[in-house]
Formats: sequence, C-alpha cells, structure tokens
Amino acid sequence: MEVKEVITETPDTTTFRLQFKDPEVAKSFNFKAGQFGEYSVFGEGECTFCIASSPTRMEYLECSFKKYGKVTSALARLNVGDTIGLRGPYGNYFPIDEMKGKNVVFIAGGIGLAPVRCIIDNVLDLRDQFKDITIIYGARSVADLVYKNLLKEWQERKDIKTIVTVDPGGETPDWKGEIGFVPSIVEKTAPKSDNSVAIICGPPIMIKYTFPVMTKLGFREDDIITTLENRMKCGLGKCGRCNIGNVYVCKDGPVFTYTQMKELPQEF
Amino acid sequence: MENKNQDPKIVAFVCNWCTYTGADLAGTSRLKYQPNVRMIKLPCTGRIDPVFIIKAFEKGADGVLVSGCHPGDCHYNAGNYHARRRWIMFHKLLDYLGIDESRLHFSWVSASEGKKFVDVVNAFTNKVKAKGPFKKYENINKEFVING
Amino acid sequence: MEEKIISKENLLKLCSDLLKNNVDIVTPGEKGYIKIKNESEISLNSKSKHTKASFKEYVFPKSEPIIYYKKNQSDVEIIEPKVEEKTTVIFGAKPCDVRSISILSKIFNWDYKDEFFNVRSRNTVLIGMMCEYADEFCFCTSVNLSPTSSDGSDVFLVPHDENTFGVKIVTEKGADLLKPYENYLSAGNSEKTKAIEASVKQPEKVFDAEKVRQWISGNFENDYWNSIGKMCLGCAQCAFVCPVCHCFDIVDEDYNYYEGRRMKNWDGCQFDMFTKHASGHNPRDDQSKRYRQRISHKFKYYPDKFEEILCTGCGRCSRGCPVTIDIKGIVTEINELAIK
Amino acid sequence: MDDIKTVAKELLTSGKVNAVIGYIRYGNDKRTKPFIAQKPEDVDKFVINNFILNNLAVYLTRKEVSKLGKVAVIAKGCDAKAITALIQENQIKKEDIHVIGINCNGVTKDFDIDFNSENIAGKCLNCDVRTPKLCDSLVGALADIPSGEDLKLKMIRGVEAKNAEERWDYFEDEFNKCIKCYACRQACPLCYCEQCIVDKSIPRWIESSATKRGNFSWNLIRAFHLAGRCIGCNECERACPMDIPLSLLNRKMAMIAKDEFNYDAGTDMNAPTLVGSYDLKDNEDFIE
Repeated sequence: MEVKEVITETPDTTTFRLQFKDPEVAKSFNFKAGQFGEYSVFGEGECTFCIASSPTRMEYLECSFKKYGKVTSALARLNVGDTIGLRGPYGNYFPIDEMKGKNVVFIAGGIGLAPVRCIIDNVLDLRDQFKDITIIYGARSVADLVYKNLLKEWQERKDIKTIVTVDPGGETPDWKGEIGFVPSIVEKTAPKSDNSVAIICGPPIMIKYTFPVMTKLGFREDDIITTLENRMKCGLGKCGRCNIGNVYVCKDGPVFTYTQMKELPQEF
Repeated sequence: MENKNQDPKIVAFVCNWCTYTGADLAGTSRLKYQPNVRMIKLPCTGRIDPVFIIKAFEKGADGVLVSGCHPGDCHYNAGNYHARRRWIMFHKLLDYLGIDESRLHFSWVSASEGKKFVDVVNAFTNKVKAKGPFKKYENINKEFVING
Repeated sequence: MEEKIISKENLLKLCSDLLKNNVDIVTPGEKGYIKIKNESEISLNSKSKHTKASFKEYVFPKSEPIIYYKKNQSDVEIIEPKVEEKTTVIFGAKPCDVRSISILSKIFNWDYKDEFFNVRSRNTVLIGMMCEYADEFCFCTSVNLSPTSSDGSDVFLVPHDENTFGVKIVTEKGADLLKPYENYLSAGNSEKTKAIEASVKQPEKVFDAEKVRQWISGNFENDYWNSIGKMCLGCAQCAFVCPVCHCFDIVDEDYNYYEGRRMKNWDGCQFDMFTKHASGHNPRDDQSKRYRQRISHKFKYYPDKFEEILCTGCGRCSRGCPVTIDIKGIVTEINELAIK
Repeated sequence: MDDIKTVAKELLTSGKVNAVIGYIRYGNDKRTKPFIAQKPEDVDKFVINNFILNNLAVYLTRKEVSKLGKVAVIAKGCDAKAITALIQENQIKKEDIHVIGINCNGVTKDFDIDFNSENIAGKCLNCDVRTPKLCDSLVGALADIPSGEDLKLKMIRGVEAKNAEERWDYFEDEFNKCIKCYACRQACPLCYCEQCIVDKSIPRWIESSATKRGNFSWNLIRAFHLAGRCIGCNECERACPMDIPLSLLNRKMAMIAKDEFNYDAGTDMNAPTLVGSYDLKDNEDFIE
C-alpha cells in the first residue's frame, strides 16, 4: 500500500491515508467497521491496529497510530509515497446491523477514538437508519486530542451530540469543552439507556471505570460493546499470544460485549 | 557485495575526540588513504559496545577497526581504560570462537596523528584485502537467502 | 488394519532403499531426532528414553522465513518461499510423539490454513513404535494415550523379539509408503502382537483430564498458581521441547537495507516479553499468571476449542526443567484439588 | 555442626527471615528440586545430598521472590560465589539475605545418576570453596569426595589446539543446535537484566531467530556478558535442552580473566567488578 497523505494528529500520533498499489486488490478488498489489519514496515516488523476509516468510504484507507515501539516508530518516519504492507482485514466487527433503529452512544479516550471513528463514520453515512447519536471523547490534554478537524465537524452537526473533554490539568486557557475524566462526563451527560447501544474504546483504566457508570445508567450488559487489544503477531489465531481463556482476540475479537468480557478470565 | 577481493568493506568505530579529529586532520592535510573504511563516530571508545562489532560483521564487514585516544588522553578521563579492558576479553573470545584476529584491529590514534591514521587505515585495508572476503560469516548470513 | 511381519534385516534394507529413493529418514538419536545418512543409524530400541526434544521441528521448524522482501526506492517486492515437497519418514517415534501431528493440525487448520505446516505434515510419514520405557515423568495414559497406541501413526511397529517386528499398516499413507517394498513383509501374527502389547507396562493413570478441565474453569484466581510461579525461572525450555506447543513470534530481519526476510520463530508463553504490549502494559505480568496460562491452555482452552488435550504425556518438559517443575505432579495435584 | 532443618527452623520461627530457599527430594532419591519454605513445618522436607544441583542464588534477584522480604538461602560454595558477585554488582544487599552455607561434598552432573567418580560434576573436582567463603551459618560436615577426570578442561584444551577455521566450524555446529529457549539465561544467577540484549528491539542488536547467524551472535554475546562474572556453577549448561557445551565458553572466559587480570569472580564482595574497573598497566600488546 502506498502512503498518500501523512497527517500529524498530535506530537506522537500520526494518521496515514493509504491506497492500494494494485487496483485489483483495491477492488476486492472490503472490510467491516471494527476490523483490524497487520501493517508492516519491511525490515522492522508488523504492527496491529484497526482500520480507522469507514467501510462506506473506500477511496482510501486510514489508520492512526501512536509512536510507541519499534514498528510504530518506523512508521512515523515514513513519508508520502512510501510503501507499507497490509494484511487483513482480521477479526470480528461491530454489529452495525443490530444497532440500526437504536440510539447509539460512542465513548472514546485518547487514541481509542481511531476504532470508534470507523464505526462513527459508518453510522453517520447511514444517519437516517439510527436514532439519537451521542459522541463522548476525552484525552489527557488538548494537545492529545486526535482528529481535531473531524471533532469540529461533528460538533457543528445538529443531528448528533458531541462532547469533547480533557483530563483536569490538560486544558489550555482557551479550551471551551468539558474538563474531567471520561467516566464522570458520561455520568453527567447521562445518555438515554433504553433501546441504546454503547461503544467504548480507550485505555484499560478508562474502560474499567466506564462500565459501572454504564450499568448505573441502565444500559444492558449486552449493549455495551468494546474493542480489546492484546499483543498480536499472526492475526490468524495461531501464534497464541493474544489468547485470553478460550478466545483468540485476533479471531474471536477484537469486538466484545461487556457480557462476553465478564465471562473471560480477567487477564487483559 | 561484489568484487570483494578488490573492495573489502571495513567499518571503523572511532572516538569523537581523538581518532575522528585525527582523521579530520588527515583530510585537511590532504593525505590520501584507501576508501574502504566507513567511519562511525562515537563519543568515546568506552561507548563502543561489542554488539556494534558483531553487528558490523553480521552486515557483511570484512574487517572492523576500533580506534580512540591514547591511554591517559581520554576526554572523559578513563573511558579508554575501560574500553581496553573490555577489548582484551573480547578479542580473545573472538579468537577462541575462530574469528580471524586480523579482521579486528585496535589502535590508538590521537587528534594530532593524521599521518598515523592514514598508515593504520592503509595497513589494515591491505591486510583485509589479502585475507579476502569474510567467507565464514557470509555463510551464516546467507542461510535462507532469497532464491535458495 | 492390515498386519504384517518384517525382519530386522529387511527393515534395514527398507530404510536403505528409502534413502536411495531420496526420502529423508528422521529417527530418535542419542540427543534428539536426527536425519540419518545411513540405515545403520536407525533406532529400533523400544526401551530407549525420550529424546530431549521432540521431532516437532521437522514439521514446524524453530525458525523459518515466511516472506522475503526486496526494496527499491519506495517500492517493495515480496517473494513467497515455497516449502519443498519432500517425503520425510519419521521412523521409530514413540506413540506420544506421533500423536502430536494430529493435535497440531487442529490449530494450524482452524480458520486460516497454515500451508507451511500442512505441506510438511502431508509429506511426513509417521512410523511409530511401541514404547517400553516409562519413568516417573511419563503420563500418556492420563491424557488418553498409551504406550501401544497406534493412534496418529501411519505405520506402527511392535517388536516381537530382537529380530522381528509386527507391522501394523494404519493409514493409506502408510500403505502407499510400503507398497513398493511388499516383498520385505511376510504374513502377520496379530495374536502375538496383541499378547506383547498386553504385556507392556503402562504408566499409571494419575489424573482425570475432564476433572482437571473443570477445576481450571472455576479456579482462575486460585492461590495454587502462586506456589508454582515462585519456583519457575521463566525459560521456554518446556515449550520448546514440547511436541505440541506451537506458539510463535514473527520478526523481520534484514541482510542489508534493501533485502530481508520475515521469520517465524518459536516462542514461549513463559517469557515476560511474550504478551508485553508496546505501551508497557502486560496482561500476564507475573510468572504465576504465565504458568497458569501454560496449564490452562493445555488442559482447558485447547480441549474447549478443539476437543483435544494439548499434551501427549511424554514428560519432556519436566525431565528437562532446570528446577524440576513437573507437569504431571502439578496436574495430579490439581486433580486432587478437584476431587476435594 | 548444626543440622539444616534446625537452622532453617530457627530462622523462620524467630522471624529473622520470611522464607528459606532450599532443596527438597523429588521423585526418586537421585533428584531434588528447589523449594521455598515459608512456614517452619515446611522445613522438614529439606535435604542436603549429592543431588542438590540447582544454584539457588538465581532466585534472589527474581521479582516473585524479592516480594517475600528477607530470605535465607542455602548455598554451596559455588552458589555463595554467585551471591558474592550479586552483592558486588549491587543487585542485592548483604543485610537483606541470610546465607546458610553448606560444607559441600560434591554434586553429580545431572539427576538420576549415581554419585561416583564418573558422574561427579566437573566443577567439583578442583573445588576450592567446599566450605563457602560467604555464609552466615554453616551446616554439614566435609567428607572425602571421589576424584575424576576434568573432561571439560580437556575439551577446552582440545578446542584451543585447533586452528581458527576448525574452531569456527566447531562452534558454528554447536551453536546451530540452539533453539533460543533462553534456559541458559534464566538459569544463570548473574543474568538478572530486566531486559536482555536479545529482547531489545529498537534497534535489534541480536536477532531472536534460531538461525545460524542469530545463534552465533547470541551465544557470543552471552559469553561476553558473563566474562569476568561467571562463577562457574555450570547451571546454563545443565539447563540447555540441546546439550550445547556452554561451559567451554564461560570457563574459557574465566581462564582469560585469571590469566590477564588475576581475577576470580565472586571471591570478594567488596572488590570492584572486573569490567567495572581498570588498571593503568592493563595489557595492550594487541593495540597498535
């Protein structure tokens, strides 16, 4: 795949806009919101993250990543025109068909917006098939907010409710959004819980504290959906490292409901 | 990698304060030396980790030159003394494992010894040239190589 | 199942012919399974101790390239390696080892099919041999195998005496291998084979795998795991000598800036690095959690998913463990906890 | 001389230590395994015999054990050397541990074999620390030990006698057996790095593949990282499932340290380490 555009989201987060080099592959490639890919920089290795763009917009693929380890650092060094490898799509996806006709709440923290964004765009492209849409997004500081343009776009739309928050201490003098941790903002916002589905993604600690809030608000455990993350290598359910109990996150995940997660050994 | 006999690859790990400046002096004095050396500058010989040398051989170096300040001249007082002790152990280990000692050369070259740097490089290049390519290491490098 | 008899002399002739026909023969050697050059090296001893490592590496190599790449400017060319289709005969393997291939093929063939494994296992003919060795680490009977089980073998040998062997032809593949050499075989004596099989000492059955599975399900947070975690040193000796451990790592290696390969290497769940995320978060950050994963994977997760215990009871991991962590002992203790 | 059980029990009941690391019999009579006793009654299982092969010093730097607080550890002379080296390298503090030294009568090469002149471990043959140099209490009594031939030394001399090419071929073949299980590293009391050089991936200095190149580099660097530090307990070699003669490297490095610097690892806990110090008069014949 060829890197078509490099967007620097935050000092350490980058978004790539990618296009297939082979038009045949481009035609046959399709995926569903929530699936992930194995991106590779040849000579450095492979790295797993979700496809951040919506399957309804196939002219390009997008992925966002935070510079952390060997491969993400190598990715961050790439320029427009460079080639990367992509295997995928792997894993399961958000149950978008079952979500139709319901209220949808999206809750994301930090780089966790990337997988959620995929489904948000997907839902927004089919806006009339869903009821109320609420997006709650938080990051450590204003500088750490990703997809700033998109956030602005969402906030300007009248048919969705978008709340952006930063952790206390992360605000700038001219910050106009909310200040506070995601779980408490969720509680304050109190989105409607009947006939609703919530999609949550963010750092483990945020997910952990958001779950009780959601149950308190009256969400059914089956309707709380999150995407898990584990160290993965093969993406094919072979190499064994993403294994939690009976499931392979790369095959049976990454999308799990709260009910499913409670049944798993608490090892993630 | 072709024409190895004529063209050995040599990696030099040098200290910033003495040998590198010495090489600079050789340049400004318009002294010529053989162009096979790829120089890597480090703050001090004490920074030269043996893994650098292993990596150089892994990546196809036919010889490795390590050079820094004379004893007593270290910019950081004792870096080269520490390095010396490490090299004593390391070059004996390599010898024991069967890596030809003449492919690894240690020297002290000070900032004023531009001439000595030229001599060291030329002598070492000729020595490695005479030895030919480092076949043994190449063999283990090329296991599972493309096209067989 | 057809049964024949072969003399030792003819068996050696058979091996010699196979070698001449460019078939690789792998046999238990003194230290590990070895590829032999001469038929005299063949192992015909059913009383020998298990080799330190299993023959896993002949179907699932310790390191193998999965792709090669060549970069030029900004473009990348990918070359996929082909696994050589060459017949390999694993000769004289113990019943516990032989069984490993069918267990492994479950994981390598659910969902995505791993061609590297499949090509190799398709070209591997397994000649198993009855086992008359049992020490305190053997527990094949506890995982529903036995020293006389021909399950998994293509051809199974039962030594009648020093110079004659009963030959059970178990599968088509086994029959195809022996077909050209039919004149080496004579009519079988299944009575004698049965009698010999009945006389073999079986390791005692020490646990009930189903009970163990149930106990593990309900005891994820049991203090018992901690007691093992403290002793384990965290090497992967156990996983690497295991005939059925199959976890691997994928890393890129380069020859130079432009060329390189992507390697698939064995990996082990006892390493701290195995599950460590780039962010530093580690779901299994303690040795006891890692050991729990090992046991649970073998006796619960794998049976749940593939209906096959991920263990053949060969006892290699325990025999070789630097601190003698004995899987048989541990699972037996779990069994006792389960009964309580 | 006190009995191991009495000493260990006293330490635990008096609360001087929270745990005692020792050996218990396992399976047959010719096998033991390490065991951490946290209750006084656990101590009754402890044994001292010719099959206590493990070097228990390896546990002292482990996270799971250091959580327990102050521990006592049973140490043979060679194990006590490892403890000394760990103190020398500031990995543990002398006051945090209690060393129960044992008068050692030699151990076997491996489990499940008889203790006799053929099977005695090579390191025991010319042992000069049968009574540990570093210990807080001492148990057991010395007895005569069988003498045997130091086969490993003979092997080292054999390798030295070869020419460079033969040596390379020899080690290439030996290292090629390596499967990168890192049992050698994990069993080594002095391999305590939080992240081993082979696990470092940015950049990846030593390849993790078990290919000829990766294996050669790994075994080379492992030997070098233990140069002047290896105390010769030989646990790496015993742990190796592929029977790579690792002591050929480690012992050779110790011999070099002795020849060049007259340095013995693990003998003085207050001495500077070999590679952490230097001498103005170090040999530099090989440097031009």
